[in-house]
Amino acid sequence: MKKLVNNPDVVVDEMIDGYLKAFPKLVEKVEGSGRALVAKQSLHGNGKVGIVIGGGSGHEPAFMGYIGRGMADGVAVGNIFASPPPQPIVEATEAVNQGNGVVYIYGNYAGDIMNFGMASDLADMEHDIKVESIIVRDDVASAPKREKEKRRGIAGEFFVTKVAGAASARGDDLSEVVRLTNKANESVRSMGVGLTPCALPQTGKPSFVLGENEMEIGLGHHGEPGVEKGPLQQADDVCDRLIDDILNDGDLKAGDDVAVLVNGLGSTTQMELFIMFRRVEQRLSEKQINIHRSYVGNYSTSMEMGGCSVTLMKVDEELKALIDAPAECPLYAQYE
Amino acid sequence: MKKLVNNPDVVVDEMIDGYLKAFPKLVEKVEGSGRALVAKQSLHGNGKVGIVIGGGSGHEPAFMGYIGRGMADGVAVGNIFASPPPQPIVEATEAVNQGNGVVYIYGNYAGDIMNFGMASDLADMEHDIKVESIIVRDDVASAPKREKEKRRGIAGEFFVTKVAGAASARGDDLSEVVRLTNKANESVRSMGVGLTPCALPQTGKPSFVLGENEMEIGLGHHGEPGVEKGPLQQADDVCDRLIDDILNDGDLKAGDDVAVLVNGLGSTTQMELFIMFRRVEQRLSEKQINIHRSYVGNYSTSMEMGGCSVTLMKVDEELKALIDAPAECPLYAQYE
Amino acid sequence: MNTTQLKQWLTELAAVIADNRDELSKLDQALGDGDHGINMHRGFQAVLSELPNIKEEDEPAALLQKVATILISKVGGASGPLYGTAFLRMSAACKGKQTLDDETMVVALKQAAEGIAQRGKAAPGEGTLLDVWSTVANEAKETGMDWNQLEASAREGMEATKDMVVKRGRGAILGEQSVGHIDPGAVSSYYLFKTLCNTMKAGE
Amino acid sequence: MNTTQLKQWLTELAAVIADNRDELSKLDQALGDGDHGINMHRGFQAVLSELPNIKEEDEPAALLQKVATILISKVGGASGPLYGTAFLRMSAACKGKQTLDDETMVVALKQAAEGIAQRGKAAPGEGTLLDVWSTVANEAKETGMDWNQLEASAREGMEATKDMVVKRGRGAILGEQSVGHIDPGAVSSYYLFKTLCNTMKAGE
Ligand SMILES: Nc1ncnc2c1ncn2[C@@H]1O[C@H](COP(=O)(O)OP(=O)(O)O)[C@@H](O)[C@H]1O
Ligand SMILES: Nc1ncnc2c1ncn2[C@@H]1O[C@H](COP(=O)(O)OP(=O)(O)O)[C@@H](O)[C@H]1O
Ligand SMILES: [Mg+2]
Ligand SMILES: [Mg+2]
Ligand SMILES: [Mg+2]
Ligand SMILES: [Mg+2]
Repeated sequence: MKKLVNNPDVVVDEMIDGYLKAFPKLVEKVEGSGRALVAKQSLHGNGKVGIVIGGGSGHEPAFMGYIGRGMADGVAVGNIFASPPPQPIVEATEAVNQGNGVVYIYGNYAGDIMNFGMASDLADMEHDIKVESIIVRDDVASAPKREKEKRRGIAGEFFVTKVAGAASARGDDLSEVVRLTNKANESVRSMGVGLTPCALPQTGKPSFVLGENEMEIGLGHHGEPGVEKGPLQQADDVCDRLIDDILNDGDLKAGDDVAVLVNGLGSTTQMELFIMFRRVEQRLSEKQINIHRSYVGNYSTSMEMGGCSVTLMKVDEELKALIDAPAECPLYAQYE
Repeated sequence: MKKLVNNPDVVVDEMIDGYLKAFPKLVEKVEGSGRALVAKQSLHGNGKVGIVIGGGSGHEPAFMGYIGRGMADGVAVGNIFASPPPQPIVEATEAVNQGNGVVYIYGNYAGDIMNFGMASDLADMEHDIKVESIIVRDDVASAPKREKEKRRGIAGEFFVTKVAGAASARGDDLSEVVRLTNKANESVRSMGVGLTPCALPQTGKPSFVLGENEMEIGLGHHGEPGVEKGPLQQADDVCDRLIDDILNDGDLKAGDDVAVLVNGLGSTTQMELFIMFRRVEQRLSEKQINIHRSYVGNYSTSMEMGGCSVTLMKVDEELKALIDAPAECPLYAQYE
Repeated sequence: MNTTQLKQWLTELAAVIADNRDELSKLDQALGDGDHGINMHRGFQAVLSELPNIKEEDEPAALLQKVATILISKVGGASGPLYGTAFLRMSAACKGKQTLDDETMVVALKQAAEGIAQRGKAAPGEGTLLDVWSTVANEAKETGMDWNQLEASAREGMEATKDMVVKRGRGAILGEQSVGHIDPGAVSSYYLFKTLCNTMKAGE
Repeated sequence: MNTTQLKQWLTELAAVIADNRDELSKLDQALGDGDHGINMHRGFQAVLSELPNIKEEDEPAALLQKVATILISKVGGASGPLYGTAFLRMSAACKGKQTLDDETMVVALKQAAEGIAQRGKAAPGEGTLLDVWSTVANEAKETGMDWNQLEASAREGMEATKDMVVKRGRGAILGEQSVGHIDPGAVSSYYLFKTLCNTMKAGE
């Protein structure tokens, strides 16, 4: 493990420091907080529903890169692969609250559930802020359909955040933002493959071990064990495995529209991601499923892990409008 | 080397195929061509000066990701680390030509110079298109100042392209686009460090060899040897080395404004890039050099190489306006 | 048990966690994301640096509450809220007492285990740190505060997780494949009780 | 030399490049970006698959021009335009002849070397493939088309690059450190002449 760091114990703080200095016009730290960041445009008091995201770090550009116009308003940044504690979550909540409620979006991990849960209790009890929580569970590899509530949240959280951010940006009220975000969350499915591990700066140990020519299907975004190890196959075959599992799990049919995200885990090149996307498009067009909009790149990484995930979100007219809405964040921007 | 590919001989074609299918509203292939791509908005016949970029592939999102509104109009995509031949360059030139001239921007490599040179002769002789070429030479590690004409082009090409694209988008004529692009090119300096190699899909061989704990200063963007190997240092020390060499080479002084790019080579995490940026900002603010705008991320990679580069471009009022102009490309977008 | 002993215990616990943090992270790699040692170490080092500010005459409940706050705010992840909740519940059970008698400690342990179960929506037998806490709490309730016995039951609770199918936390995804791995949180909890027993035995 | 011999030569050259592509790439790793074997292989395989379309009665110049076009459009990088230019110049020198006599070949080689020098803005002694082409062209001019002699001079030109400071292409950045490495383009050019000599000697 070779990393460009100073002291492994403070990598997250130094990262945040650099991030804030790189984008002083777009983001700032909540005063007095170390780990709660907000988008400057979210502090205008226009009465919008607040969107707070967060989780462990190590997934950059997620989550801190996704605060800004049309996306989330605030983010709580945890240590690497560790949910943030309640305090920065509450701080972000207070900062973005404009009196019309706040929505939390986070992945389905015990740590996040407990910490965001405690934070929402505190926000309610101590600050009288109404909080609704949406827990992302897009990873179809992580549990069978009948145990959907167990599934982990992975790259699909990008789409869920996009929908929530766009709905709140156009002025939808809390119940409408929640309805749409839940709909996005119900409609999104992902499946990933891991090729090479990442290493925590503090231990320097690889997060998992695979043979020279092995891949692992369904590997978690923090190196948690997946569902199946096997010899590395050609991109199209790997892609077929991912796509098949996603299609078998959902109810996509000819004529449906989807948003697609082919997400790199860190060290997998954009060239490989496009080769994977190419196959996704072939498979979907065979099934006459129409791609409404595509995202290909590192949207939610696991530090320098090698591998990728494929995410499909079924979109109807109202979700299409939200996916297409403009967004301007430090680490991601799109035009309509 | 583990890669998600099918046949190593056709990775570039499959990548292009995936890219075009991912962004059908933004980009298309020049009809009848395999390797010339254009931005759809560039085909509107508004009389703008055409901007054509290109080079070997393996640097994604450069160069193909940078065609679109406010950036380049066309791109010729070479094989991995190999300049494209003249034909796709000419095809892109013809496609984006609107009668007011075309500017080529490419890095200072023998292959690119010869191929773009032949292309510009052909464009002139066979198609009567006036072409001006701007050769990027930002890598201060690659030759001393007195041999500046030998320097390689690396990540700084992003800034040069941004300036050219913004100038041509607002309707500047050929001589003005060339003047501004040259000014950007004269004002931009970069310096990089390599930590881990990449491998060509066809050979599977690492592009260079470094010890477990070694780094290489000034390593080329294709794994070409650098200027100095040594033990891996802390991020701040590495950054100081890069910044010092850049500052010693240029004429930046207190009160100047710069655009900054901390560019990842492929597998270096955004966390590390922000830790590097943090130090860049510290060093510049010590010297009272003001950061006008910052870019931190994978803007020009060397496949999965580990390491990063730092680029500074001195900006006056006219360059600031061009750097700040909006841009909308498939793999990069910014708001004003 | 008084505040001095509590401080002794926490000091020793921080040291044992520090010494074993790589082992804890390694265990977490098999079932989770490989950071349990890092998380616990971060938390208990923060506790350690707070200890000099605690006076002999401060109530044990005050110290326990402080520990809870520190763990919750410094550890994050799953273990932060769980350990934090355990200390919070112990603090509540000890409120108003300068010295903790056996009865108080039995109640404190019981409520800590219940707190963990609630916070984690977990039950004993699901292969988590709760298996240590609930085994110890039950043992205390049944046979009283016999420190040798309690250490043995902590170890037993820890070792039992090896044969369990993990149902909570990151390891839950593994199903049957989680059998054969000791739960990292159970090991850190065992250290917690082992150092507690050491401290108390030394004071006897 | 006629079109049939040209085809024989190019067939053998494509095979030798295919067999040695890893070696060529490896040499390029020391001085450049490690792809010279890949580039040459891509180009000469494309040439190979064109050969069946070339008829015996086609002029050598037509085939040489076709090869030039294929190399320029398939190879890219630095070697594509350089090899392409060499074949283009040879084609020009051979125009109108059904069989190439020694005199024509001497001129063709001279013009090929000049073409490379112009295209690459290079001179002999700068540690590139030009060192092979210019050595061979000079030898041909001085002692005529003696194939054994020409192969020897090609080898000499190639080996001489080992002691040169590279002044052109990616290796130029290395300065003095480039000494000790044979230039990959010089090696592929040596193969070109070696196979040419083989073909011609076989026909004698
Ligand atoms: N829902 C839960 N209930 C009880 N214990 C849990 C639960 N989730 C996780 N744990 C405990 O937490 C430990 C993992 O802690 P840690 O690695 O620090 O956090 P994280 O899982 O967030 O990385 C597990 O070994 C297990 O003992
Ligand atoms: N300017 C030049 N003049 C002559 N020969 C050159 C020049 N630049 C490069 N070469 C030759 O090209 C070879 C490299 O070819 P190749 O690796 O295929 O292209 P690239 O350098 O673009 O990767 C070098 O070994 C050298 O012989
Ligand atoms: Mg964790
Ligand atoms: Mg090359
Ligand atoms: Mg863990
Ligand atoms: Mg090369």
